Amino acid sequence: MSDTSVASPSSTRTAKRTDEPVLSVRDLVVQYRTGSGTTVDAVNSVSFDLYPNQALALVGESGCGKTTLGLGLLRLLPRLGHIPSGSITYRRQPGATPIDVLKLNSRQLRRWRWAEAAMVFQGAQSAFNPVITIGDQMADTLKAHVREGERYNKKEGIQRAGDMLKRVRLDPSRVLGSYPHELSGGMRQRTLIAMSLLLDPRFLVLDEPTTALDILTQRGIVDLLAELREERGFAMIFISHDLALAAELADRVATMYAGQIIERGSLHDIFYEPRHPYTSGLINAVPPVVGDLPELASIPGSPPSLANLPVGCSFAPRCSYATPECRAAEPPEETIEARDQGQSHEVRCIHWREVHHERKVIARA
Amino acid sequence: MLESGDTPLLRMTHVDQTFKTKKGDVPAVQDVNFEVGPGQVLCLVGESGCGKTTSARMAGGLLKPTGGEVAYLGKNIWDMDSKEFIDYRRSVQYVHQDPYASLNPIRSVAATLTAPLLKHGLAKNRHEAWEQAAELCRRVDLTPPEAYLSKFPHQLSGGQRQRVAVARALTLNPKLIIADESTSMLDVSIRVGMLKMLGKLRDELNVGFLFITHDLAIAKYFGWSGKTAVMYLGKVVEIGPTPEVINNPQHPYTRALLNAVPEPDPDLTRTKLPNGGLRSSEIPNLRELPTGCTFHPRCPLFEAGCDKVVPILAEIGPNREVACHVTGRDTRSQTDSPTRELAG
Amino acid sequence: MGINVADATLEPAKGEEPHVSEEVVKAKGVGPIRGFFRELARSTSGLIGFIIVVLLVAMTIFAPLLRGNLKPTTDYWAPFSAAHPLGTSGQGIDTLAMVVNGGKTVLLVGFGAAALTVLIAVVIGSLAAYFRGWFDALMLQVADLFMTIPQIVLLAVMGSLFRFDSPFWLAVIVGALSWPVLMRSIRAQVLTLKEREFVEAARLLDLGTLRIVFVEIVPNMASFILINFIIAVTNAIYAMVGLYLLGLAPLAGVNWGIMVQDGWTNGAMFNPDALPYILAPVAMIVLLQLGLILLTRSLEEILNPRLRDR
Amino acid sequence: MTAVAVKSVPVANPDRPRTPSIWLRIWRNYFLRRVVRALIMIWVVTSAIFFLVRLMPGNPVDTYTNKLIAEQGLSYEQARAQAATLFQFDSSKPLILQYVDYLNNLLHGDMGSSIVSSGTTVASKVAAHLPWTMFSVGISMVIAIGLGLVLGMLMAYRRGGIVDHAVSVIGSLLHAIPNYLLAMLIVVVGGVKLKWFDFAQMRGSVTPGVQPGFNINFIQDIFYHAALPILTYVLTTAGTWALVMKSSTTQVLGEDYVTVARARGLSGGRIAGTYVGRNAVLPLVAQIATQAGFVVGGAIFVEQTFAYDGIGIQLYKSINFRDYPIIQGILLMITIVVIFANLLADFIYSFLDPRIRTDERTED
Amino acid sequence: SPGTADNGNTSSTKPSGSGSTGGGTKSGGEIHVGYPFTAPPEGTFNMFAPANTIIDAVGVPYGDMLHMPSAYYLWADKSWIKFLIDDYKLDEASNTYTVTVKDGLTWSDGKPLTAKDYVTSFYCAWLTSQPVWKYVKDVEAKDDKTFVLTLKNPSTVLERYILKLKISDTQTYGAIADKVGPLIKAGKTASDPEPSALLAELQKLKPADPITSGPFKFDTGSITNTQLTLVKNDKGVNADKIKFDKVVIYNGETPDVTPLVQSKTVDYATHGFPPSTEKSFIAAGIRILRPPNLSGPALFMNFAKQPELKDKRVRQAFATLIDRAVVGKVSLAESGVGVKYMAGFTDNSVDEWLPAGVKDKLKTYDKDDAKAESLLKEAGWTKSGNTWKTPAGKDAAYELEFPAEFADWSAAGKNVAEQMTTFGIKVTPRGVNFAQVPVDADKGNFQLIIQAWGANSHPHPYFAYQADYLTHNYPIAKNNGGRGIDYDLSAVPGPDGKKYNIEEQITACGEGLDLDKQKVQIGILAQLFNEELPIIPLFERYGNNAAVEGVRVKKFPADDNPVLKNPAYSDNFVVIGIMDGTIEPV
Ligand SMILES: Nc1ncnc2c1ncn2[C@@H]1O[C@H](COP(=O)(O)OP(=O)(O)OP(=O)(O)O)[C@@H](O)[C@H]1O
Ligand SMILES: Nc1ncnc2c1ncn2[C@@H]1O[C@H](COP(=O)(O)OP(=O)(O)OP(=O)(O)O)[C@@H](O)[C@H]1O
Ligand SMILES: [Mg+2]
Ligand SMILES: [Mg+2]
Repeated sequence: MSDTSVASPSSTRTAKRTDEPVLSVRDLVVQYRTGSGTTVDAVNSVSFDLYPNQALALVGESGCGKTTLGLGLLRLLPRLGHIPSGSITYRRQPGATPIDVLKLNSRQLRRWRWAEAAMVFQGAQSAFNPVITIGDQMADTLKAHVREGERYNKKEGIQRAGDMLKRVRLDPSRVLGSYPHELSGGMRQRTLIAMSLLLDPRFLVLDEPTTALDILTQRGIVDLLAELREERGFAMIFISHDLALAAELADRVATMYAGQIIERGSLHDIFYEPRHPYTSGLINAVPPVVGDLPELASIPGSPPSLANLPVGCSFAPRCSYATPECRAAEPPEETIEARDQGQSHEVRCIHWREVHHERKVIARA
Repeated sequence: MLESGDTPLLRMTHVDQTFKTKKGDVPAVQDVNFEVGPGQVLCLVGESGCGKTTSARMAGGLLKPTGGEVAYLGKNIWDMDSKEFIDYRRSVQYVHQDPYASLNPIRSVAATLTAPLLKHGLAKNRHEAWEQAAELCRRVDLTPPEAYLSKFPHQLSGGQRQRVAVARALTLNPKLIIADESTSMLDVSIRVGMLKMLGKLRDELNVGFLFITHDLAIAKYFGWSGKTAVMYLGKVVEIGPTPEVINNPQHPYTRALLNAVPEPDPDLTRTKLPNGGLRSSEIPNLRELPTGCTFHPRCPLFEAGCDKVVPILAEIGPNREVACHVTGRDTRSQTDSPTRELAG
Repeated sequence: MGINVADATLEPAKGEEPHVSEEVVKAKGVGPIRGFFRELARSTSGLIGFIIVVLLVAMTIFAPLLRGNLKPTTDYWAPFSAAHPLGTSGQGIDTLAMVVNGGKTVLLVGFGAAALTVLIAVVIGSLAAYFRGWFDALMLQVADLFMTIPQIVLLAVMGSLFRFDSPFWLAVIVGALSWPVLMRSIRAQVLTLKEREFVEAARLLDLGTLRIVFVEIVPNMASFILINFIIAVTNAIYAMVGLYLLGLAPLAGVNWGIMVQDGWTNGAMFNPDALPYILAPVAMIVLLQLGLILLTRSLEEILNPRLRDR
Repeated sequence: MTAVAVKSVPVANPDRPRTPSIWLRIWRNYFLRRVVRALIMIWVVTSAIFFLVRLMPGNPVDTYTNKLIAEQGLSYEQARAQAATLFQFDSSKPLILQYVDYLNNLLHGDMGSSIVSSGTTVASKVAAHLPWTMFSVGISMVIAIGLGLVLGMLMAYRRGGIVDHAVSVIGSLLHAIPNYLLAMLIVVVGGVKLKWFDFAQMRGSVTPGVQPGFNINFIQDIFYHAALPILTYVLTTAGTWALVMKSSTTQVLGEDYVTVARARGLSGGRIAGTYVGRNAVLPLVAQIATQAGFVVGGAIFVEQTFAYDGIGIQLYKSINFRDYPIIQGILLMITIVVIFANLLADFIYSFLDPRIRTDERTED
Repeated sequence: SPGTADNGNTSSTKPSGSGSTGGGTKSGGEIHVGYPFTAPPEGTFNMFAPANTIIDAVGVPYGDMLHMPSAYYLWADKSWIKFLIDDYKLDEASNTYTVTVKDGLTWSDGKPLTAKDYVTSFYCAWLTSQPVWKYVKDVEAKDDKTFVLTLKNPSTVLERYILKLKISDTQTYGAIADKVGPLIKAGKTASDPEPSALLAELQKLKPADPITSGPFKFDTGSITNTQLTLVKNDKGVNADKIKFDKVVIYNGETPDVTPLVQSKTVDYATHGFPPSTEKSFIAAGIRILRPPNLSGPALFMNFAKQPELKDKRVRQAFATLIDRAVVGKVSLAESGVGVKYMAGFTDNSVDEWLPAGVKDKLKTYDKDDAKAESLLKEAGWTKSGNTWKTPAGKDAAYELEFPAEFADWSAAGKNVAEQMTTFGIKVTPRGVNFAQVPVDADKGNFQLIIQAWGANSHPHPYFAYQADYLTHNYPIAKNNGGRGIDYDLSAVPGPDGKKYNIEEQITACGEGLDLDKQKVQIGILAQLFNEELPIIPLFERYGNNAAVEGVRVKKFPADDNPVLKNPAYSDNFVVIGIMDGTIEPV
C-alpha cells in the first residue's frame, strides 16, 4: 500500500463484489492480561471475510468480545491486550496487494487508520478530547491525512466536516464550535459517526453506534450508512446487540458468544433459519413494539465469565439441546448449506440440524 | 393525574433549564411537568438531545432548574433542609447514561458496590458488604460475581459496566430510580432479565421509576402499567398511559417514532418509510427554535398557523395530553375542554 | 490515601471455584503486608527503590552502631584514608560518621514537612475545588498570601521570636510554607475531576463529602500526588538547608543539612580533600530521592489499576 | 382554536434587580472580581511585608550606630545622630505613620529610596537589576519547562523504558542537588579544574565596555554571560518538571480519547501535543505560574556565584543591610508578579479547560 | 629596620615632580585584586556617600591609590610614609596642629592639591561626624601649603585620624564644604538641622568622573558589577614609580573570589579564606600572606542569666579548659592564633603598650584540665560522672550562639562547644543569622555568644577596650534595649586591691598626649582584664591573603618583611608596594 494515495475520496469505490475480501480475518485471538499473570481470551479463534460494500453485523451478548474484536482489527487494543495469534489481511481494492495489518509499522498504521479503516466507539462520552472543540478535532483528523506535499485547506476542511455533520442531522454551526460536554449523549455519538466518515474509509467498524440514539435518529443513521455505503462502497462491521438494527442494515450477520463466532451467514439465513440455538434464542428475545404486552422469552442462565469458560461448547450450560458431547469438546465450525446463492453459512454447533427456528409473525398496527 | 391521593414521589412543575454558553442561551428543557408515584413508571422517550437527560438530572437533584420546581414527596428539593435532602438523596437513585464515564476508573467493582453499603450501615462489615455486592452482581447477571467484583471498569465491556452502574443504584434500596438509557448497551436477552428484575422492584417494593429510553419496545414492556411522556426539543409533546401512547399515538412525532421502530425481520423492517414518514429529518437548533410549534418544519400534518402559534399541552382524554394544534383539535372537539389542567 | 491496597490484590486466579468470595474476603484480612510486597515486586525498579529507601532509613536508625565515633581529631580536612574513608571535617570529625549519623533529623524533617505540605495541599486544594464558593475564594487568597509573603523575611522574623530547635518545628515551618503551589495544582485537577459523572454517582449515593473527595476523587491523582510528595521531600530538605545557610535555623547537632551549610560556608567545594564533606550528604539526599522516585513506579501501579501490566 | 392563551411563562427570578448598579455589575463580573481580589491581595501582602521587614532583628540605624560606637569611639548620641542623618531614616517615627507615608508614596508611584545608599531610588535599583534576573531566569524557565514537559511526556509514553529510567535517575539526581552547589561545582570543576570555559570572563552580566543596545554584539555578550546561570537553572529544574509531567501524562494516556485519537490516525506529535500534552499540562499550570516569583526573585546564591547582576542578590544584600525600602520594593515587585501570574494561571486554566469555564459562569 | 618599607618611606618623603620626570619604568603591567564593591547606580564616586557605595568599598584599601590620605603608617617601625605632606607638627602651647602640604601635587584634572583641599576634606568630615572632630575645634588653610587644626583636647590618637583622612578635592566638594566653616563658628553640631541638610546635600552628589590625587583613576566606562579597572593617573602621587598601568578589581565576597584565585585570575585578595580553601590554595602554589588583624572572636557570657559565671574562677576555668590554639587552628588554620596574654588587646602590641613588668604578671591560661577542674571546684562546682554541676546543683549546660554565615566564627563556636562538652560542661552550638547575633547580644538573649574582641581600625588599646568592655555591655547595649553581657564595670577589684571603675579607666587610657601616662592606665586595664576575664578572647585573627606570584605580579613582600606587620585593611602593604614600585609586574 502506498502511503500517499490514502486520502483520495475520488477513486471509484463502487466496486463489485468479487472474490477478494477487503478484510479477511483468520483464527484471530485477542488476549487480555489480568492480575497475577493470568490471561483471558476475549476473542478466540475468530475468522471471517469482509467484502467491499458489505455490511457485516456482529451481534452477541454483552461482554462476549465484540468491542475487543473491533479494537483488535484496528490494532487499538489497550496496553494489556494483545494478539498472540491469527492474521488480519487488508486489501484496499480487489486485486490490490494484500496488507498484513499485524505487520504494519506505526507510521503505516497511522496512515492506514481512519483513512482506510475507521471506527466508531462505544461510549462516545470519552471519545473526544474534553478541552478542544469538535471543530478542531474534526480538523485534526483531516489534517492528519492530507497527502504529502499538499497543505491542509482550512475552509475546505470546515466545509467537509460541516457536510458530514449535516448528514448525521446535526447543525454544524452549533456543533463545530462546541466542546464535547456541551452536547447530549446522542449528539456526541452522531458527531463521532460523522467523524468516522470524514475520510471515506474503506471499511468501518461501528461499535454500537446507535445505542444512545432515538429511533428516528437511529433510523436516519442507518439509512445514511446504507446510502453512503451504496455511494462509496465501503465495507462495514456493525457491532450491535440489537438484532433489529442488524436486520435493517446488514448483508451478513455473525453471532458471537464468549469470544467466538458461533454462527455466521447471510442476513436471511441468520434471521429466518438460524442454526445455532443461541442465535435463535436471541432473535426470539426481541420484544415487539406494537400490540399487547407479550411475555418475553429470554435465554435461560447467564453468560459465562471469559476467565472461567466451561469445557466444550461454552453455550452448553444454557442450551436446551445440550448433550454430554457438547460438554466434552469444543464444537468445530461447520459449513452448512446456505439459503442465498453464493453465500456461506457456518455454525459451531453439533446439533445444528435439530435447531428449527419459528419465524415470528409481527403484527403491525 | 395520580390515581389515589398519594403524594407523588417526584413532581416536576414548570421546570425549565437554560444553559448559558458563550454562543447564547440553550433552552434545553422548557416547562416540563410530570410526576412519578411509588410503584409507578414514567417513561421518557424522545429524540436525541431533546432534554431527557437534562430533565432527569434535574429530577435527580444534580442540576438546579433555572425555573419551576422539582418536588420530592411534595417538598421542593432546593428548599429542603439538609436532613430532608439527605433523605431525598438516598431515596432517589440515578443511573447515568454513559457507563464509560460514570464508574470511577480506579475503584474496583467491589469497592464501588460496597462503599454505599458500608457507609449507610446496610452491611455490618466488609464480609457482609462483599456478600451483598456479590448478590447485586448476580441480580444484574454479572455471574459468577467473583469474576467481576475484583475487576476495574476498564476491564469490563460496555454492557458489563452498565450493569455495574445499575447494581450500584440498587445498593441503597431506593424508592425512586431514574434510569437514563440504562439498558442501551445490553443485548436483548440480558436486557429482558434486567427489566424483569427492575419490574419486580417496582411491583414488590413499590419503587417508582423515571425511565428514559429511546427504545419504544422497552418503554412499552417496562412502562405498560405506567405512563409515557414524549419529549421534543425540550418540551413534553405527548403524555399518557403507556399502552395508549404506544398503541394509539396522537402527536405526529410520536407516530413517526413508532413508525420508525426497527423489527428483527429483514424483510419487514426494510419496508419501513424512511424518516418515519416525516417531512424532514433536520433537527432544529435549540438556540434558534422554529416559531410556533417547534415540530412544524418536520410535521406531516403541518397546517397553516402551526408556524405561528405555540401549541399547549392540553388534555385530550383521561390522563392524556398532547401538544398539537391538529390532532389536539380533532380529539378535543369531542371533550370540549380548551384550558389546560395541571395535575396536583 | 483512600485506596484500598488489598482490593488491588484480589485478581482472581483462573479456575477459581464459585464460592471463592469467602477466601477473598479472608485474604483481605491477612494479606496486606504480603500483598504489599507482592505489589512492590511488580516493578524491579520499584523494588530497588524500596530497598534503597529502607537501607537509608535503617542506616539512620542504626547509625551509632555503624559508625558512631563523632569525636574530633586534630586532623582537619583530612583527605581520603583508610581511617577516614571520606576524609574529615574542618573540626576533624570523620565525615563518614557524620554522614551515617546525620540522616535522622533530615529524614524526619523531609518526610514530616513533605507529609504536611501534601496533606494541607490535598485537603485544602480538593475541598476548595469541590465546594467552590467562598471557601474556595478564601483558600485561594490564603494560598496566594502564603505563596507571596517573602519567606526569608518571615523566617528571619520568626527566627528572632521563636527557636526552630526541634526537627518537629522545622518540619512544621517548612511544611506550612510550601503547600500553596501543590494546593493550586490539586485544586485545578479536582475542578475537572469533580465534573466527572462518577463523582455525581457517588454524590447520589450520599457517600459523604469527605469520602467523595478523598476516596473517590483524590486517589485518581494519586501518582501525581506521590511524585509531588517526593519532590516535596527533597524540597523540604533543601528548604531546611536554606534555613541553615541563611542562619535562620540553629546549627546544632550533626545532620546532612548542617553539613551542607557548614561545607558551603567553609568553602569545602573548593578543596578536593573537603569535597566529600559537602558532596556526601548531597549524595545521600540524591540517593533518597532516587529511591523514592524508583519506588513510585511500583506505587503508581498499586494506585492506578490501568498501569498494571503483570 | 385559541391555544395561545395559557402559554406558561418560565418563572423569572424575582429577587434579581432589574438594573444592577455599576458596583454590583463589577462584582458580578468574574474577571473584574478576580482582579479586584488580586489588588486587595497585593495590598495585604505589601502591608505584611512592611511590618515584617521592620520586625526583623536589627535595624540599619542601630547596626550602624553600634559600628560607629565600636570603631570610632563616638558617644551614643553622636553616633545615633550621625547614623540618623546618614540613613535619612528615623526609626523613632511611629511605625503606623511610616506605614501611612509608605502607602501614600506607593500610590503616587514612589517606592522610596534606599536608606543605606542615599539618592538611589528603589525604582532605579529594580530597573537596573530586575531585567537581568528576568532575562536569565525567564529563559531558563522556558527551556526547563519546555524540556521537562517533553521529557516527562516521553517518560510516560515509554514508561519503564530506557528514557524513563535515564531521565528518572538524572532528573532526580539534578533535582536533589541544590542549585547553588551545582553552580559552584560548575565553576570549580568546569571553570577552574578543567578550564572548559573562561570563568573569569563569563562572570557578571555583560563584558565591561560592551554597549547595551539592539546589536548582535550586545546580544551575544549577554547570552554568553547568562549561559552559566541558565545552565544551572535548567539542570536543576528540568528534571522536576519532567517527573511531575510524567505522572500527569501517565494519567492522561489512560483516557479513551487518546485511543480514539490514535484510531483517527493523528500523528504522534499531534496526539502528544493537543490530546495528551494539553490535558496533562493542566494541573501543572498552577505550578508553572508560581515560578513567576522565581523569575523576578532569582536565586540568591546562584547569582552570587556567577556574580550575575540580578535582583536576587540585591534582595539578599538589602536584607542583610536591613535596607527597608529596597527590601519592600523588590518584594513588592515579586508579590505583584506572583499574584498576577496566579491570576493569569487561573484565566489560562479556564481557557485551556472549557469545562471549568462554563462551570464558572453558571455558578457565579 | 631595613626592608622594603623603609625604602618606601625614604623614597616617598623625597619630593618628586610627579609625572614629568623619571617615569621610565612603565611596563604596561596589570595587577588583579579582589574586593567587594557596589556598582552604579547605587555605588557612587562620592567619597562622603554612606557606606555601601563604590568609593567606600574601593576605599579599603585600593582606594588609597585614588584619593590619598596624607600618609601611610608602617606598623612595625611606627613611622609614617608621607604621601601628601612634608611635615606635621603639634604645638601644645597654642593647642594647634600644623600640616605642611607637599609642593607640586596636582589632581588628575591638573589643578594643584593645596591646603584648601585639606580644609574641604576636614569640613566634609565634620559633616559626616568623623571621629577626628572629637578632638578638633576648627581648621583653616594658612596658605596653600599650611593647614592648621585648632584642637579641643589633644590626644595621642589624633595623629592617625589626621594623617589617615583621605583628602578630597575642592573642585567637587568645595561648594558644600565652604558652608561648613560658618556653621562651626556658630557653634552648631553636626546633628543640628542645618548641617544635616548640608550633609544630605553632600551625600547626594554624584560626581561623574572623580578627580583623584593618587597614581590611579577610575576607568569609569568599564565598570560592571563584576569588575572595575583603575588606570594610571600620570599626574598622581608617585605615578612615576608605579610599575603597573592598570589595577583590575574583581567584585565579590569570599565564595565568589575563591575560584578567581584558584584559577589565578586574581593576584591578590584580602578575603578571609576558610582553612579548607586555604589548603587548596597552598596546594595550587599560591602564597598566603598573614598580616595581623588585631582582633578576633571571644566568648561572651551572659552574667544576668548565669549568675554562676559571675565568679571569676569559673571564667578562668573556662579559659584554661579551652585550647585556644586549637580553636584558632580549626577556624583559620595558620591565621587563627590562640590569644596568649589575655590582655584585652592584640598580643602583638603587648610589648609596645604595657609598662615594664606588667607583661610578666599576665596569666596565659594554658590548656590545663586539672587546673580548670580545681578552679571550678574552688568555685563550688561539682562533677558527677562526666557532667559538671553548678553550685546551685544544676547540670552545667549552655547554649552557644554564633553567626552561622561567618565561617571562622562558626567554626570557633562549634569547636568551643565541642571542647567544653568534652570537659563535661554541655554546650550546644547554635548558629543563627549574623544580623541577629548582635541584637541578641545587646538584648541579652543568649547564654554564651561569640562576638569580637579587640579593634582593627586603630592600634591604640583604647579602642580594643571599648569593644571588650562596652560594646555588648550595658553602657552601649542599653541603647539597643538590653544590658548585653551585663558585666558590672563600676568597682572591679584591681591587682593592687583597689576598686576600679572600668569606664573611667578606659577614658583615661586614651586621653592626653602623655603616652607613658596612658601606658600606666593600660597596664592596669590589662591586668584587670587578664584576671577578671569579662570575656574570653579565643584567638587573634590574622589575614590569610592569597597572593599569586608569577602570573602578572613578580613577587609580593617576603614573609619576613616587616611591612607585613601592617594590617591588610589599613595601611595595606600591597598598596605600599605598588606605590613605591617594589611590587612589579612579571
Ligand atoms: N452543559 C451544557 N451546556 C450547554 N448545553 C448543554 C449542556 N448540557 C446539555 N446541553 C444541551 O441541552 C440539550 C439537551 O441535552 P440532553 O443531554 O438532556 O439530551 P438527551 O435528551 O438526553 O439526549 P440523548 O438522548 O442524546 O442523550 C442538548 O441540545 C445539549 O446540547
Ligand atoms: N482490559 C481488559 N482486561 C481484562 N478483561 C477485559 C478487558 N477489557 C475487556 N475485558 C473483558 O473482555 C470481554 C469482552 O469485552 P468486550 O468489550 O469486547 O465486550 P463486548 O462484546 O463489546 O460487550 P458489550 O456489548 O457489553 O460492549 C469482557 O468479558 C470483558 O470483561
Ligand atoms: Mg462493547
Ligand atoms: Mg441523554
